[in-house]
Order: sequence, then C-alpha cells, then structure tokens
Amino acid sequence: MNYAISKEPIHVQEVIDKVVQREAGAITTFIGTVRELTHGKKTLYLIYEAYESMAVKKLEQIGNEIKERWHGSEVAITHRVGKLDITDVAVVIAVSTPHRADAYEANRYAIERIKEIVPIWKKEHWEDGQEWIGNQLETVAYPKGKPEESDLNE
Amino acid sequence: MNYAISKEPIHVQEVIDKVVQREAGAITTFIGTVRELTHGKKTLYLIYEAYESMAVKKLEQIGNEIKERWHGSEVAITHRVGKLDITDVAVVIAVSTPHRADAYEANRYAIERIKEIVPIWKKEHWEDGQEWIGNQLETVAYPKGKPEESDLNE
Amino acid sequence: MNKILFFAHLRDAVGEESIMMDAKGKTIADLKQMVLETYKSVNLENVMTAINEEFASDEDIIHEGNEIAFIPPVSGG
Amino acid sequence: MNKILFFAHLRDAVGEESIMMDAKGKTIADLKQMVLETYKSVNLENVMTAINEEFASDEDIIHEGNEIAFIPPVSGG
Repeated sequence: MNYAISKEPIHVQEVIDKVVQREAGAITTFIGTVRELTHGKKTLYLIYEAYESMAVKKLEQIGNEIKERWHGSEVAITHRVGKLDITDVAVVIAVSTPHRADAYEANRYAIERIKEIVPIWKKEHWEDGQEWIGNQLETVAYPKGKPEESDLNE
Repeated sequence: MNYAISKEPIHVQEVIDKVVQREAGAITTFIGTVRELTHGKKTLYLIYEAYESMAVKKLEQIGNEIKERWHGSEVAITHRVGKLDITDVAVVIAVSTPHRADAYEANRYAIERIKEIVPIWKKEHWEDGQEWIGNQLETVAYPKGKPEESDLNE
Repeated sequence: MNKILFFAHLRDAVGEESIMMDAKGKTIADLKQMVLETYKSVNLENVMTAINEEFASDEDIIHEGNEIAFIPPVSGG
Repeated sequence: MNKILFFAHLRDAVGEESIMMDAKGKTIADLKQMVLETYKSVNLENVMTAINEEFASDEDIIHEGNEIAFIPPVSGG
C-alpha cells in the first residue's frame, strides 16, 4: 500500500521504492523531522495521534489528486504516529514524475494538503508543559464546521 | 564529505544522513533516475563521465551558494559515474532546512545549478546508436567560452 | 446507535476516545449541541466533523450506525 | 608543460583523455586555435574552458604547470 500510518520508524528507502518507475526521471522526497526549536521554544518530544482509517483514506485522496494533476506521477506517503524524539522522521512523501519540475511541485502540494485535510495531530512536550498543536497553516477557519469545498473529497 | 562523485551505486539514506540536524524540520531529496524514454526514444543505458576533481569542487560551490542563500540549511550531493541502467540513481541531492518551503526551493536550485556548472556528461545508448548529450537546459550558449558571470565561482 | 470519536484536545476534555450515543435522524449541528451540553469543558470551535470517515457539514443528517468523528484542526506533517 | 584534458565528445574526437603541450604564456583563445589546427575533427563551439579546475575566459593567460580542461556543455543530474 502506497499510503500508510506507521507505529514504527519509517524507512525512507521503502517509501521511495514504491514510486520507482521506468518512465520517471525524477523522484523527490519530503522528510518531515522533529525540530528541537519552534518559535524559540525547546521541544523535548512529540506525540502524534491519528484517526487512522480516515487518515489513510485522505492520504490516498491526496495521491489521487496529484496523479490527476501531474500526469505520469506516482505517489507514496507514510506518516508516523506515537512518541517521536528530536530528528525522528514524522512523515515521508515520495513522488516520481517523468520531469523534475513536476516532482518538486507535486511533492510540495502533498505536504500542504496533509496539513489541511489529514486527521493527524501532534502534541508538543516542552520542559514546562504540553499542548495539542492546532492548524499550523493558520490560514483556515471552518465557520461551517467543515473544510471549504475545494478541501473535500469530490 | 558532503559532495562526492561515486563509481558505486548511491545509497540515498547515506546522503540524507549527512544533512540531519536538530534545527531542521524538513529534509528534501531529489533523486535523478535513468528514464527509459526521452522524446519517445528508448534508452538502453547511459554512461556518465566526470571531470571528477572539478566536479566535486563545483558541487561544493553549489552547496555553499545554498547555505548562503537559505540560512540554516545543510546540503549533501552525490553524483554517480559509469554505466547506469534504467531506473538506476544518477544523482541524489539532500537539503535540510528549518522550514519546509526553503527545503524545496534550495533543492531545486541545486539540480538546476548542477545542470549548468558541474562538469559531468552523459552518453545515451539507444538500439540504433549513441551520443553525448549536450546542455539539457538548452538555454545557455557560451559565446565567450565560459559561463556568464553569475555562473562562476566568485 | 452511533459511535462518536474524539481526538487531540477533545479527547482530553471528554476523557474518552469514543462514546456510544443514539444520534439517528439528528444533524451534525444537533449532535454538537448535545456534546456541548454533556461535556461543559469541550470547545468545538474550528472543529470539523466526519461521518464514516468523510468530512461532513453541520446540516448533514446522521443515520443509524454512522460513525461520527470530531476533528480539531489537524497538525500532521 | 601543460596537461590538456578532453571530455565527452571532445575525448572521442581527439582520441585521448589528455595530452601534454607547452602552452605557457598563451591565452585560452590561442590554445583553442592550436587544438583546432592539430585535431581537425574537434568542434569547440559552446565548449567552456577551465584552468586548474576553475572556469576561465578566452583572454586568460596560461601559466607553467596549469591544467587546462575543455568542457563541453554539461549534462549531469
């Protein structure tokens, strides 16, 4: 399966292997890692939690959106859940395309979409407390209780 | 060393490992693979040749340009030489940055620069012949016998 | 009956991963009201809702057996 | 003496990876002329030049011991 939620550490090469194709000249990966400092505050570790079954569906939806928009592309995404330490890998996105410009654009699209519609949450733990982190894009409000039309599975 | 020319197959994870840092939340990789079809013509295999000592210097120059332009970034690049079959990895570029937008942009910058200034050449082998491939960007002519000022090491 | 799922800060506030509730025939807006009345410390501002793992609107009607999830702003990636 | 390096299609045309030549005091443009006269099948159009692994101009002067490379349009990546 090209779309997965993993309780175990993610092996980048395994995600890459899913998108290798004879027609592709370019593979991009995005590896999201746990950063020590955010806004000057020191993170000790993170907990990621997912609505797993829906999260897999939404990752697959993002993959399908990409394949429709960037022809000839292949996509694989694995997101980690559980406790993660600094520099641990939270997410790996691999995209292969015939031409390189597409591989960058499609990959970037994937991470932005993940931050919009995939039901996964992180709780940051600092020395002086902990907190569930909300929408990091800080651009989306849902006055109607759901994403805008463009955010939905058609 | 973060910049290398390799006669052996490249291990993507080894290149990634060179740019892992506690301050980075994002690592992008670009993996250039040998594509079977280019302009509808079927490639059997490629030979990459490098002016090795200069190529390593130029890869390092590109890394330095990136570190200057995208603060907090780390860069590693390995380019393969020798005979490569379809889907073999020709180049791996890994870039880590504190924020994800930079990781995509800096990585893209690296591959474009490689295609401008790094003395590496590929010879395509087809069923009916073979040819050294020239500048694929098809945007650069060197009437003065050298790259434009912006392409040079300052 | 319907299974109602809570995540992230909602799970902490409710104290349960999920509850069973009969919400058949009600809208999502009705269900939100019921949840707010039962769990005074719950904040449903900016919270999305899913019916059977697809995003839903406040006006959508809940059917027998539907699984409902309250989805705070996501922060994966 | 100077070591002159050829790559890609130039290597095929010259039939050597490198040659030794005394180019001290000459410009890159002079050297190109010498190479074109010696190897009739060589095409230096769009070919860059490096002196000691740094790109050089047609006007640059070659010193004793400098390593000169003729660099066709690159196609790595």
